[in-house]
Amino acid sequence: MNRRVEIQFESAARQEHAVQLGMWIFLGSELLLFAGLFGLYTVYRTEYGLEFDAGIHHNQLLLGSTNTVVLIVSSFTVAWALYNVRKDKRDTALAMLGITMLLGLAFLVIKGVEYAHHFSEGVFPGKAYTNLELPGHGARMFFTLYYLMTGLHALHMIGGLAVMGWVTHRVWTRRTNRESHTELHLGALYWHLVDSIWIFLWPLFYLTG
Amino acid sequence: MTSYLASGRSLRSWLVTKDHKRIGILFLIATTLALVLGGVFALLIRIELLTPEPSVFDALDYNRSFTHHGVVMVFLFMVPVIPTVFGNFFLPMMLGAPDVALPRLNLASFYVYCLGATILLLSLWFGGVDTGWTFYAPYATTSPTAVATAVFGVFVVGISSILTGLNFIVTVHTMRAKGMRWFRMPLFVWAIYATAIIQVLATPVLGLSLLLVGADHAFGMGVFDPALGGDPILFQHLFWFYSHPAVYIMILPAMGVVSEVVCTFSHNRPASYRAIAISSIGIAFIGFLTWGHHMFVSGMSMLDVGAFGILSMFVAIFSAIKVFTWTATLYRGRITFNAPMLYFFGFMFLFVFGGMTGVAVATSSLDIHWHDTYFVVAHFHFIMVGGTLTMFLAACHYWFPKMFGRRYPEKWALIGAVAVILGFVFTFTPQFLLGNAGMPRRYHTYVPEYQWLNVMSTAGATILALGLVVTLVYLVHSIFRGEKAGDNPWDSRGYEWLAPTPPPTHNFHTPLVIARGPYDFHCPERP
Amino acid sequence: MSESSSSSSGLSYILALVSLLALTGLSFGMHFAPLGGGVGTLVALGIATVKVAIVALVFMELRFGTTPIRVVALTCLSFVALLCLGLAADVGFR
Amino acid sequence: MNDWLRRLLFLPEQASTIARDMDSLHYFVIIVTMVGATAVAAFTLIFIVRFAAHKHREKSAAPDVRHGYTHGGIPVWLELFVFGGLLSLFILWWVIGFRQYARFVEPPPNTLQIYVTGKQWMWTFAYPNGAASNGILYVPAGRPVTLVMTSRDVIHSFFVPDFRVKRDVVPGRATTVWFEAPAAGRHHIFCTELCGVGHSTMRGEVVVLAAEEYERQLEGLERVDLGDPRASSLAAAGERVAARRGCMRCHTADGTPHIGPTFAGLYGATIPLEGGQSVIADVQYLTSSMMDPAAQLHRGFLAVMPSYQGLLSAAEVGGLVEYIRSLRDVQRAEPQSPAPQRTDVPIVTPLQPEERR
Repeated sequence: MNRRVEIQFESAARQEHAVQLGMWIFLGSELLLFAGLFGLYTVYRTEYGLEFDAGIHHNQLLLGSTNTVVLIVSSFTVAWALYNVRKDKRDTALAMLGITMLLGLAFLVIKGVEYAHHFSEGVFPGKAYTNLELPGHGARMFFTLYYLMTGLHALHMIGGLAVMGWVTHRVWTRRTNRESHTELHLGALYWHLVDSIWIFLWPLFYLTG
Repeated sequence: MTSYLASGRSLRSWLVTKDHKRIGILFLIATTLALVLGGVFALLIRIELLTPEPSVFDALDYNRSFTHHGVVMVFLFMVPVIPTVFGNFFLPMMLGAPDVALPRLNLASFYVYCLGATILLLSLWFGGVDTGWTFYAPYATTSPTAVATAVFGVFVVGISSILTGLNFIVTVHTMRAKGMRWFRMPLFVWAIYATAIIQVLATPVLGLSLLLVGADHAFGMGVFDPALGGDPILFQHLFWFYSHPAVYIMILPAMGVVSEVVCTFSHNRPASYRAIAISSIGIAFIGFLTWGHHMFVSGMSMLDVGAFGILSMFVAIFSAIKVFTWTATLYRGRITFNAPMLYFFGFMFLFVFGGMTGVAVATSSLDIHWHDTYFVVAHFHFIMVGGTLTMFLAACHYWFPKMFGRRYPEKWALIGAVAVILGFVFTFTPQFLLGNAGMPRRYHTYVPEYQWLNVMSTAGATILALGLVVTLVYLVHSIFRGEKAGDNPWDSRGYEWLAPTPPPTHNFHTPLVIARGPYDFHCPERP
Repeated sequence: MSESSSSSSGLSYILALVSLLALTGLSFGMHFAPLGGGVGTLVALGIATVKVAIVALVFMELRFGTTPIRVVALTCLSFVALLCLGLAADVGFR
Repeated sequence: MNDWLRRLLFLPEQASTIARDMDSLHYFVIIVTMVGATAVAAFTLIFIVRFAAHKHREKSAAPDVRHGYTHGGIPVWLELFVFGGLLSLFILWWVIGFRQYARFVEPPPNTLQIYVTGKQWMWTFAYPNGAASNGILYVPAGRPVTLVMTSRDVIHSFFVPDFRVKRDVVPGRATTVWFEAPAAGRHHIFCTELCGVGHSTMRGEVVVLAAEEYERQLEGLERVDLGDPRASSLAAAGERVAARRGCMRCHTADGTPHIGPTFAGLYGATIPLEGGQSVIADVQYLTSSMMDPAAQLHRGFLAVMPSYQGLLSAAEVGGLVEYIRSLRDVQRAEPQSPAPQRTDVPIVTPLQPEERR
């Protein structure tokens, strides 16, 4: 599968397995990074149920749902790109990677619009929170967690976009090809993880009020 | 073939090396520096505590000293030291592999560690930290010191820890030599493997909670600030979700070294290989279920107190299994007594006493009196620091011939070991009694009746420091001037001793084919 | 790992996309259904779990993953659950 | 025996009713662990000496060829005995320890309540009769006392070694600790949770006095400064606090339904919560409802009350709680009646953070 087998491995299959396993472990620890925030969300929601409900209703369901669709489609396109690289269809793969990155950017833009809207209402995280419509600790905590979780997720999106850009460049220059596409595979795994986390953030912040 | 030490002598060849052995040596230098630094902070604390009233420092400097002592020792020395030094150096060799699975990541881990350590130490420049290594909110979020810098440093060091753990798990899964079944792996490998699991699962949670404290401190996020609706107890939950398993990150690799040392020098199979191997994994998982025993007096729910109390008892059983197995391994062995064995004896003493006092503090009602007193300080220094430090030193001596191709002076080593172990016991036994008497930890000044125990403790710390200095001096000297060592001076059956001394870059001239267990002393050295 | 056995077929990707979008629509629709707060939350999280399972099994090819990879995935998920439950247990029974 | 062991282990005097019990478990655990640990260390040492390599050669003990130099494993009965015994011992400790813990932590009914505030770096105490003291806590001998504790800033921990009691003092929450000191005496109070540069100076003293002397002492103390020097008790002072802080704009004292739950008959009642559970309106519930009203919301009432976190001193909180407690026997006009569901609630703007500090 790979052109080059590093000296420490006895076979290409072993190397491929090692790299994949390493990536999955990395994804696992990324997931546990979010786990702490999910834990905090669980606790504060138990504590401030009503105010969390109000906060969820305050968020713009339509924008959040659009973002969900955007990310799901982008997950598909990146998987489709990998599928096409394996089939040696470079042009389709490049197109799919391009769409993936555009969708990723669109996600961030929509997120930015939402943030801007929140800022205009005085909905800031922590002690900067000045919204009078939803006073109280619970609402403040809801939006603090909202900013922390979506913010950390957005940082991961930016990271994912950088990886995608690099992979696209490699596909473009034919260094990532049918025989050797580990980096595309790993990048795609990362992208799917970021998508998966959003799939959970969506009901938690937009849907279940 | 030239040895890894001789293959390229330029500084650059060391700094960009992908050889696991050289990375291990780089980590040895870095973590030893951390040990020295943390030790200096420890001595400063002990000097201040000679008198009940303020003497050398004011309260803020004292608080900075014990915070930096804790942070440096925990995050820069004890958590990384054995995995990154001896794990890096010997794990691939014990598996019969030419290197770790992901050598570039391995080097990256070293530089991430250095970066994190630098940021952490920069916090000293920006005014230090005075929150204790536990960074409890809301004090940590309101402290006027450089909390945000320090927690960011710890976060970066945590990334290094995750990368190392990830690398080791992958290595164990994919790099075993032909014939190396799971139950033929050396026990040190099992221990490092179990450690790596904890590192990967727990460190991200610590990283996140520290980042949140940093964000609370820097931007007033208020996640743990009751004035903004946060719950400070939640920080303790998140913190101990990592930091209790982190205790096992520190002690499991030490237990791995114990297994190697005790089998090699008693020339005996472990009394039960499977018991030691499986209990390592058991500790790794049960260790995650006991974090609440750090919070018995914090106002946690009664349900959690009960549950965490009994789970803590179970984790002690796994450690007990190991202790009994090691003792039984000595039985009818053919024991060579030398510095590593002396350290082994010191370990057993410290670990068993420390462990037993651990069961005592896990008893919910007794913990009420002991919590946050010097009893707890003495307990975790005995078990965690004593265990890790003695086994770090044992490993330095045991593997010294393989790492540097030379011998250390046995007489000096025994003197150093006696000083370290006695010094340790003299430092911390009085602290158990101080805790019983009720002296709280992190106290800059104290009531006069505690003074003479504190003076004894400081005297012990001086002996300990002298022992460590002696050890450092003769070991460094031996690296350059020691007597030449053969390939297997201890007559061990460990696979790492099959490599030439010192090992060449890719460890073995011909790929290993394993046909015997790592402790089969009835078999010839080369099967 | 050979190509033919270890990667999803084109059809499975498309089916996955369609079912993900359908589940998203369902979840969106359930938002307006008159369910109690608790039930609605459970349903939404249940649907999210199914969606993530589809992403993992098809897009991330966990179906073809080796045993260690599956163990890694399961362990990490159960630790997320452990952390959330541990925290909730304290607050719920305080 | 008790006293000898206590001195050997450097334990402080046993000045509370629970100290002796805790110490007995302490001796049991420590003696067993020390014997066990010594035994393991001794065995290790004996084996190292007995099976030294040079002795081996002298006795020319032929190694067991089948197993190398091994002993063929530990007999199963020994393993079962050791680990079964150890596990039962640990579980025994856990059972005793947990039962003791529950007893030490849950206050008995009808204790004397004293309100404690921890702040950097001082303890303050407010007594039911309206007296107050800093640093020195006066308690009567032979009577159980519950301390209701909260913090103004960071986490502190209230520790009296002689009583064997300790509890964290957490901002935004009320924690309790109880003890009964049988005899008069003076005892150290330490703070055991790092709280800043003054941590080690945040000490105090418990002064246990005979009952009549206690009363006399309290008379001599300053009154709690709740803005009313004439208040005859903490409850009376609390009534004024309730008026001054605007509590009575939404709550009533005579059982009449209003925007918030009435104070009449509230103390000790079972409160149905929004979301289905219920809670007993004890000190903890009342305190946390002042600090964080929405967290456990009385069913049928709107979440309109602002937080008083950081606005009320501990003495004021104590006063309010005592006031509500003094109304426990007043009948409610219409028990459990829902509040008027109005949307034009005359509220009560949330306070800005600067004001809170």
